[in-house]
Formats: sequence, structure tokens, C-alpha cells
Amino acid sequence: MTHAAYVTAAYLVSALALVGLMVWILVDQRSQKRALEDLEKRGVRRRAGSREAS
Amino acid sequence: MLSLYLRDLKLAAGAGSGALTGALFFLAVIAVIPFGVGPDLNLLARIGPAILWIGALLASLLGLDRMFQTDAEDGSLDLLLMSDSRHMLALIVFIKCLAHWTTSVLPLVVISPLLGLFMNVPPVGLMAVALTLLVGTPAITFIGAVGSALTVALPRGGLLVSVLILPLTVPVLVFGVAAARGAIADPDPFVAPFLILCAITIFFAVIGPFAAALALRNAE
Amino acid sequence: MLSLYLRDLKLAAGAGSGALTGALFFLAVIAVIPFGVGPDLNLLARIGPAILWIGALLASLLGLDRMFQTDAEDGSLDLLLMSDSRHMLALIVFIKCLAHWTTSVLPLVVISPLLGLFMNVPPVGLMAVALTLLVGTPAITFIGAVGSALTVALPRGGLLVSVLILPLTVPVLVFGVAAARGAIADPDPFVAPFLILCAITIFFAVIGPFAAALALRNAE
Amino acid sequence: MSDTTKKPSGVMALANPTRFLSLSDALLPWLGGLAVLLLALGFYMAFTAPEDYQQGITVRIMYIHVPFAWLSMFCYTLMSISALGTLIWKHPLADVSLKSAAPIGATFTALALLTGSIWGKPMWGTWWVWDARLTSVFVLFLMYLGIIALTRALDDQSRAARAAAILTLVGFINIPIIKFSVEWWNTLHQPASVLRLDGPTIHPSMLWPLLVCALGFTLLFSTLHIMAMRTEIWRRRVTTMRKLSARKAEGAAS
Amino acid sequence: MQLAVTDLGGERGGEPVFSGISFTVEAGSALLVTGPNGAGKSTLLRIIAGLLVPAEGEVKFLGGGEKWDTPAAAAHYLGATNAMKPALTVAENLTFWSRFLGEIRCSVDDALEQVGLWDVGHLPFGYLSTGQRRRVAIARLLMCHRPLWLLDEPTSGLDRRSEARFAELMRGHLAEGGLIVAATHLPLGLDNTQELQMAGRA
Amino acid sequence: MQLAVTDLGGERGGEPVFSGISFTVEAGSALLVTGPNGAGKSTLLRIIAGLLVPAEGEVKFLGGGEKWDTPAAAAHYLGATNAMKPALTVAENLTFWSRFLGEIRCSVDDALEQVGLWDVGHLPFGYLSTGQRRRVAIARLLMCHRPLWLLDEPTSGLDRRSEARFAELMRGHLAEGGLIVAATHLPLGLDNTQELQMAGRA
Ligand code: HEM
Ligand SMILES: Nc1ncnc2c1ncn2[C@@H]1O[C@H](COP(=O)(O)OP(=O)(O)OP(=O)(O)O)[C@@H](O)[C@H]1O
Ligand SMILES: Nc1ncnc2c1ncn2[C@@H]1O[C@H](COP(=O)(O)OP(=O)(O)OP(=O)(O)O)[C@@H](O)[C@H]1O
Ligand SMILES: [Mg+2]
Ligand SMILES: [Mg+2]
Repeated sequence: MTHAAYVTAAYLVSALALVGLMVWILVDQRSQKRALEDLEKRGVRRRAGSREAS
Repeated sequence: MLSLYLRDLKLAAGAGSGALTGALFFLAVIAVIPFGVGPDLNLLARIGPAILWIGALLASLLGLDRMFQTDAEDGSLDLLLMSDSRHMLALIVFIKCLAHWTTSVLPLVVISPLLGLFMNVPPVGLMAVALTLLVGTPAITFIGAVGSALTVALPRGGLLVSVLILPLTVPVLVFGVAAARGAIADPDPFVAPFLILCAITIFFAVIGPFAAALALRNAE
Repeated sequence: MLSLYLRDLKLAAGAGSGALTGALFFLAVIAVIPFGVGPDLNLLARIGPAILWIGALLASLLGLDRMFQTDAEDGSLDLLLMSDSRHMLALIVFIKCLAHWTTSVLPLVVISPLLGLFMNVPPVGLMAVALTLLVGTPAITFIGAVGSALTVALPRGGLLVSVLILPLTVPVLVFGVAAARGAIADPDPFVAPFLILCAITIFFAVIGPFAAALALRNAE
Repeated sequence: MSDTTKKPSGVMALANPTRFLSLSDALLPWLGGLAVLLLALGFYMAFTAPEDYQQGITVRIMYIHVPFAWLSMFCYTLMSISALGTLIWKHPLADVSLKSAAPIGATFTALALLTGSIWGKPMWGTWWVWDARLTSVFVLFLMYLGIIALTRALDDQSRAARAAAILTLVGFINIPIIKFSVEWWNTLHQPASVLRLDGPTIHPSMLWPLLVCALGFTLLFSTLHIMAMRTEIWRRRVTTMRKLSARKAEGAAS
Repeated sequence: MQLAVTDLGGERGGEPVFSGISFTVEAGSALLVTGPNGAGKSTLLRIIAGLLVPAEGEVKFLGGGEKWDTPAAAAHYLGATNAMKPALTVAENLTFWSRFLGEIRCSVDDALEQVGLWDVGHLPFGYLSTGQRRRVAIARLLMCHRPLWLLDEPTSGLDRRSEARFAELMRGHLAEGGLIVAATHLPLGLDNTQELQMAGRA
Repeated sequence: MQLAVTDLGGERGGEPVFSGISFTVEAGSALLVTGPNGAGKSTLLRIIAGLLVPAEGEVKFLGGGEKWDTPAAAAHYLGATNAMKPALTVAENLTFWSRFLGEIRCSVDDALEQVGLWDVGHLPFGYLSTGQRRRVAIARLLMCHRPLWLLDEPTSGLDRRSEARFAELMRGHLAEGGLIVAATHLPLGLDNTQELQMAGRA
């Protein structure tokens, strides 16, 4: 292998992993958002800003 | 029967010792080794198969001693024993062993080639280690089941007996490592120890469940 | 406090698989390595201390996961937690660690020179290994207490506990082996890594119980 | 605890997840945009910078390897601070931050390991050696995985939060070990040349692109982290709302 | 069907606990075993269930045909522990037992409803309160059919309403021709019963 | 001495179980906590004992001086489990707890006698019957002095005579100026009591 190949490999692997991470985060976000909207549509309400983060 | 298998799988997966944890555990064990023996790749390659085997033994031991104990404590064991006429007790033990093996040991077998790579084991060796682990580790589980059953059956003296059972795993370990090594180091034979390993596993697959069932039935 | 120590000792002696299973596993590790590396006595002597350390590390993982779990199951843990104002909880954890170490790890330390002999480790090395084990293994127990306390709510935390604590034990292993090797191989220093080892143990002897106490109080 | 009974004040005001959501909503596009810009600029500078006379073209790997390595430690430090936030200040966002940072940190650590290995093959002639720097980073990777496993193993949220926080803090000792491993043990890996007390020793023509890249990746990390945190907040809202509706159904049934 | 116990003696840890106990329980009737703590009630139940070996005498289950040929095969045993896994959900626990025990009578949800629990199916068993756990264990009896019920302090931990409901369920089982042997300190609210008073050693 | 609970709320697994509970228990008096299964009785007791964190409100133990400054320090907690090791003998178990808890009032043998157990000291705890185990756990309360007793279904598994004997012991504790908070489904046979009815969620 030439040295250039190592460099491309490194950049490729990194790009792949980062894109994968981003896609995963986006998909997750999308699905949670959808679930939230769905629940809100069915009229379920969260008590104003209470312990959702604890 | 399938339901029992599935239940035990679920139990193992839910309890923070799922397949992923099993693999992680193995990874951690392997990672620890080079710190001890030093970064000599040749040496690592030589002890690689032995370390992989030891990791598998440890992983089996870590869950095995409580195989029947949790069932005994929460009373499930009573019901399993009473169902002897519907499902043979030895078969129940066999299924439980299988479930334990699937959850605690199989992940290790699957990732062992990868870890072997870390330890610089040559490709043939990787295959050999995985193969011997696949064939040999069930024997450890079956032996462990007997020990586990004895501990439940004789809460006081049982421990000693089950400790006497443990040395039975040494031949498995020895032949497993010998076979794996045989595949790498040329003069050493591979087939002979491998066949012995198979024989040991089959032997314990038959003897183990029956002995464990016998012990459980005499529990208390 | 002494009463707690004695109780845990009695429990381990009566039923605790710790000591014997641990020792046997240790034995199995030592027995298998020669099969892996082949009959090269020089090589064995060289990696001997490392293998002893790794064996002791892995063996002390057995039983560690149940350090608090039995107490949690039978309700003793509730009373221990409530007595925080009488006896500091971190101190209770410390005592329990000591008891665990005495029953499960001390036997390994004691037999380690004997096993080292099998591996052709020179006499100085035997002493050095035993000494470093004596000084270093408590750190493993203290780290293990944290892992055990973190997973006390899980019915079968075995593998997970090991996954959590193995990475943290790496420094212990590194310096333990370094010191042991320093005693044999001449250019390498013994005192420096040995002192670091002591420091690590003291560090975890302080941090571990507090972290574990925090984790236990949080367990519900 | 709930806003209806107590007026939030001081730190707790920032703790309000709703406020965090709206704030981050405004911030995210800028952050993301800036990250992309800086990375583009950084890579442009990197590939026009002179080659190292020793390492040849492979030195280009440095511009990703070093940021990844820094970020893997930065992320863990961030998680440790979050852990303190959970344990001491009981900051409601702290656990969200810790939990959502862990997978990102694990990815960056994995990338540091991978790019390092790829760099190591031409430079040291081997993919992997068990030296102090490399192994301590590997240990860091295992710690990340352990934390992820622990947060997933306990299903009670507040319990999982504190457990993960404790584990994170105990594991923090690994960070100084990684940082100083090159000085305490003589290793193959080269010692710090940027982050050192007496100033960087690296040539400016390589330093600048490196710093720009590092900043770009840091911004990228922040963007991803904030996005993951928002998702986590939503996830928790969904869980609470599901429980609530279940309880309502229960009330109606009996 | 009939449970016949003749001249039974039980020992525990090598020491005799009781001896010379004989009785028969006919289809549709119940036997209450009472007596002070340590009298051997639980021991008796475990011997009938085949979990302990009798020191003397024997236990037979007659008229059950091929399917219910031994007491162990014909019996549901509800011991002091509930035989459920805390880590699994209630539904998973019950589904497992119904598959394993066979002879399914009703679905998991039906059984839970009969013991007055509605939407706990998705909760881990370990999250339930003492009484709720006991009720889940009782649901197991309803889900799979067995003619003989061996109950060891079945109502311990139950609130008053659940106790009444459980009495109703037992009456239903008896009316269908079932048999019940129950060790208890509290009256169970059954009519068609005999009582076996165990004396205790002292 | 006084146990003061103000506006207490409890949650389990992130879900509120009860809220807004206030009461005081004075020296010499008892509070019975009743209610259906799952109402939160055990949760309440565990919060008082300091084993669970209250979701809101607080629990205070007043007038206990330095020694009994928190409810946790002032209390004996008798939970659903007995906090004894099956592998150790009864005497070993009790000796351990008496040394560990301090404030010893009477010897192990005396305490065992008071709960009506004579020569079980040498037996492993795991060999005892359900009711005998519960009585050994009660012996722990007598052995070490604590002003506040938190009892979770204390009489479950006890036979009638032991129940009466335990009522006597509780009356003695109250007469000495002790406090009792007991969760129970069965009447405990005390006179000077208030009752807290917990409703349950539904
Ligand atoms: C898997 C292998 C590797 C790992 C885990 C690793 C890890 C790290 C870490 C953690 C840092 C940050 C150090 C700090 O901030 O003090 C770092 C920096 C660095 N690494 Fe690596 N590395 C690896 C391989 C390599 C290789 C093969 C090279 C080149 C021959 C290399 C060159 C560098 C350089 C130049 C820095 C910057 C140091 C500085 O300027 O502070 N690394 N690496
Ligand atoms: N595992 C055991 N090993 C030895 N002896 C035991 C064991 N279990 C119980 N015993 C003894 O056997 C006797 C009878 O116990 P058993 O559990 O049958 O009583 P019981 O009538 O059910 O009492 P309770 O009302 O308390 O449940 C007791 O004296 C007890 O000490
Ligand atoms: N560990 C736990 N995790 C989550 N929820 C729990 C846990 N323990 C109990 N719960 C829930 O909290 C509620 C109250 O339980 P608690 O044990 O306080 O009831 P209780 O009044 O003592 O009932 P019982 O009369 O059956 O003992 C129940 O609905 C139960 O499902
Ligand atoms: Mg009984
Ligand atoms: Mg309760």
C-alpha cells in the first residue's frame, strides 16, 4: 500500500463513522419527535415542565 | 421446553449480562493480558489460545454457580421439579445449560477470532481457537451444572463437592488449548486432541444433566 | 465493626464459594498456560509473574459481584444503610471489602509462591510476586466493591461488574507486574513501581468505599 | 422540584429543559454551520500545508487523529463534570448531558484508535502495540462502553443516572494517565507537542491547520451533543407521557 | 379423584417433625392444615407435592387417570415464595409458566383480571408490592388446570378484598371438582372443609 | 419524642405513589397504616426509615437528642424480609445484629424466650419454619433498644399465640414510651392507636 492509501483509509473510516453517528442521532431524534407529536395529538399533556429531565 | 430456554435467555439478557456484556467482558479480559505479559507480539501469539480459553472458563464460572440457586431461592425450582412427569428433569437441566451457554459463552466464541487478531494469533489459529471453543465450552457448562446443582442440594456441604467438580474442567481446558496450539505449531497434532475434546463434551452432555437432575431431586 | 467482619468471614467459610473456587480457578489458569506456550522453561520463568498476577486478578473477580447482593436480597443491606449514623457507611463497605479480600484473595496470595515454583520462577521472584500481590490485590477488591455496589439492583450482574471494573484494574496490574519483574530482571527497578502500587492501593482504599457507599445509598 | 411549586432561580433557571430546548434551537444552525465551515477551511489548509520531511504524506492523518484523541478526552471530562452536576447540584440536565455524550465519546475514541492504528502501520510498521498511550486510550474506550452498558442496564432513570455518574467519576483517573502516559513511560507514541506548558514545539505551518481542524471538530462534537441531548429530553418526555396516559387508562378501567 | 395420605411421617434435617398422619381429600372438598409455627404444615405440603421424601407412609393420588397419576403431576404448589423472576415482567413470568405447565385454561390477562390486577402485565414482577406479587402467583393457579391445589399460607400479604376474592376463586375450584390442601393460620372462608390440626413437637 | 411527617410524597420507579401525607406519632402511641395492596404502605415505611428519598415533604424525629437525631438512627425497621443469613445459626445472627446495632437491652437467649422460641439458638436460621423466622426477626427488636419501631406486616406468618405474644411485646414497648408505625392488613390488638388509611392510586 502506498502512503496515500493509508491517508484515504483514515479519512474514509472517519467520515463513515461520523456520518453513521449523525444519521443515528437524526433518526433517533426524528422518532422521538414523532412519538411526542403523536402523544400530544391524542391529548396527553405533560404537567408544565415538571420532572421530565430527572 | 422452548419457553424455559427463552425465559433463561431473557433473564440473562435483562440482567445486564446480555450478549453484548459477554463480549465486552471478554474484550476487557483480553485487554488486560498485554499489560501483564508485556507487549511482545510473539509471546502474545503463543499464549493467545490459552488466554482465550481461560477467558471462556471465567465467563462460564461467573454465572454458573448460581444457575439453580436463583431458581431455588424464588421457588421456581420446586415447580420445575414437580413437572418431572411432563418434562424429564434431565432435559430441563440440559435446556438450562444450553441457555446459559448461549448467553454467557457463545458471544465469546463468536468474537474470539477478532480478539485473537488483537493478540496476533495467525489466521489458522483463529479458526482453530474458535472451533475448539465452540466444541469444548459446552462441556464446561455441563460440568458446572452438576456443581451448581450440588450446591443447591446440600447447602452446607455441597460447596466442597462442587469444588471437587471444578477440576474436571481442567482436561477440557488442556485438550482445548492443545488442539488450538496443534493447529498453529506444526509438529503438534490437531486432530487427536480435538477428537478427545469432542468426546469429552459428548460425555458430559449426557452425564452432566443426569447427575445434576439426580442431585436436584435429592435436594434438601 | 469487628462483628461485621467476623460475620462475613463466617459466611464465606460456611458457604462462600469465594476462597476455594477462586483458588481452583487460579490453579487452572496456571496449569493451562504451559500447554499454551509449550515446555520452554525460560519463557515460563519470564512470564511467570505476569501470569500469576493475571490469574489472581481474574480469580478475584469471582464472587465479587455478589458482595452486596446477598445482603440486599435478605434485607440486611437495609439495616446496614440505616446504621449510617452509628457506623459510617463507607467504613462498613471498607470492612466488607476486607472480609472479602481475606476470604477470597488472601488464599491466592498464600499459594502464589507455590504456583510460581511450577512456573520456574526464581526464589526472589516468588517472594516478589507474593509481596506485590499482597500489597496490590486489595485495590482490586476496593474497585470491585464500587462495581458491585453499582449493580446491586441487578439480579445477575456477574459479567457487567467485571466489565465495569476490569478497565480500572489495569494500573494495578501494570505496576504489580512491573514491580515483580523488577525484582527478577536486574536493570528494571523494583522500588519505584512497588511504591506506586502501594499508592494505588491506598488511593482506592479511600475512593472505593466512598464511591461504593454513594452507589449503595442510591440503589433505591 | 416542579416549576409550579417552586420558582426556579439561579442555576436551576438554566436547568429548565424547556429553556434549554428553545435556546439550543436558536443556537444549533449557527453551531453546525460554523463547524462545517471551519472543517472545510481546516482541511483545505491541511492539504496545502507542506509535507513532513520524515513522515511524508501520512502526516495528513494527524489533522484528524489528534482532534479525535483530544475530543475523546474532552468528552470524558465533560461527562465527569456532568457527573458532578448530577451528584452534587442535582442539575436535571446533567444526566441528560452525560448519557447522550457517552456514545459520541465512544465513537470519537474509536476513531482516535482507528486513525492511530492506520497511521501506525506506515510509521511504526505495526497496526497495534501495547504501549502505555495506546492501551490507556483503549481502556478509555472500554470505560465508555461500560458506562453505556450501565446506563442501559438499569431501567429506573434516576438510579441509572447516579450510578453512571459515580462510575464516570471513578473512571476519571484514566484521563491524566492518558495525558501523561507518554512522559511516565517511554513509548513509541510521541510526546505532546501542542498542549504543553512551555508552548507548542510543532512548526506553525502544521500547527495552524491542526488548530483549525481541532476547533472544527470540537464544534461538530458540540452540535452532535446538543442534538443528542435534545433527543434525550424528548425521549424522557415521551416516557413520562406514556406512563401518565397508562395511569389514566388505569383510572378509567377500575 | 382423591388424595389419600396414609400413616405419613415427615422429617426435616434428620429429625422427625410429625408422624402417623392419615387423611383423604375427595374431589370438591378442602383440607385446612392448621397448627402452631414449626408444627410441620409446610413440611406436610412439600411431602405431598413430592418435593420431600416421606420418612414413612405414603401419599397417593387416585382416580386421576394417566394424566394425573402422581400428586406431583396433579398438583399446583403455591409455596411461601412466589416462583416468579423479579427481572421479568408479570406477563413474561405468567406466559412462561403457562407454556411450561401446559393445560392452559385462560389467557394471562384473564387470569390477572380474576385476581384483581389490570394493567400490571408490562411491569417487572420486582416492582410489585407484596400483596400484588402474591396475587400474580395465584393467577398462575387459574391459568393452568390442575385438580389439586397445595397452598402454603396463600393469603399472607393479601388485603381484605383480595382475600375475599381468593376465597371465591377457591370455591369455584372446589365446585368444579377440584381438591385443596391449604396450610394456614387465618380462616380462608371455605365451607366444605375438614381441618387437620398439627400439634407441634413441644 | 415525636415522629413528625409533613406533606410527604413518595414515588417508586419515577411514578408517584402517594402525596400530601402528614401525621405525627407521639411517644407511647402507635400508628397503623392500612390500605389495599399497592397503596404505598411499604413505600411510606421505607421513606420514614430513610431508605427511599421522599419526592416531597419531610420526615423528622424530634426530641430524641443527639443519639436519636434522625428517624433512621432512632428506628428499628422490620421489613418484608428478615435480614438474617440462612447459613448462620440463629444465635450467630442475633449476636451479630446486637453487636452491630448496639444499645443492647437483653441477651440473645432472653430475646428468643420472649418470642417463644427456646432451643433454636444453635440451628441454622435457614432450618426454621416461616413463622419461626419471623419471630427471630422480632427478637432483634427486643434485643437492641430503639424508640421507634417501623413494622411492615410484622405478623405475617405468625400463629395465633405468637400474634398475641407479639401484641403484648408491642404494648410493652409503647408503655415504655416507644413509638410504633406498622403497616398491616390484620388488626394488631393495640389500644392506643391512630389509623392512616392509604387509598391506593385507583
Ligand atoms: C492507536 C494508536 C494511537 C492512539 C490510541 C493515539 C492516541 C493519542 C492521544 C490520546 C493523543 C493526545 C495526546 C495529548 O493531547 O497529549 C495523541 C496525540 C498525537 N498522536 Fe497519537 N495515538 C496513536 C497513534 C499515533 C501514531 C501512529 C502517530 C504518529 C506516528 C501519532 C501521532 C500523534 C501526534 C503527533 C499527536 C499530537 C501530540 C501533541 O502534539 O500533543 N499517534 N495520540
Ligand atoms: N430446611 C430445613 N432443614 C431442617 N429443618 C427444617 C427445615 N425447614 C424446616 N425445618 C424444621 O421443621 C419443622 C417444621 O417446619 P415447617 O416449615 O413444616 O413448619 P410450619 O408448620 O410450616 O410452620 P409455620 O407456621 O411457621 O410455617 C420446624 O421445626 C423447622 O425447624
Ligand atoms: N422497586 C419498585 N420499583 C418500582 N415500583 C415499585 C417498587 N416497589 C413497589 N412499587 C410500586 O409502588 C406501589 C406501592 O408499593 P408498596 O410496596 O408500597 O405497596 P404496599 O402498600 O406495601 O402493598 P402491600 O399491601 O401489597 O404490601 C405499587 O404500585 C408497586 O407497584
Ligand atoms: Mg410453613
Ligand atoms: Mg407492603
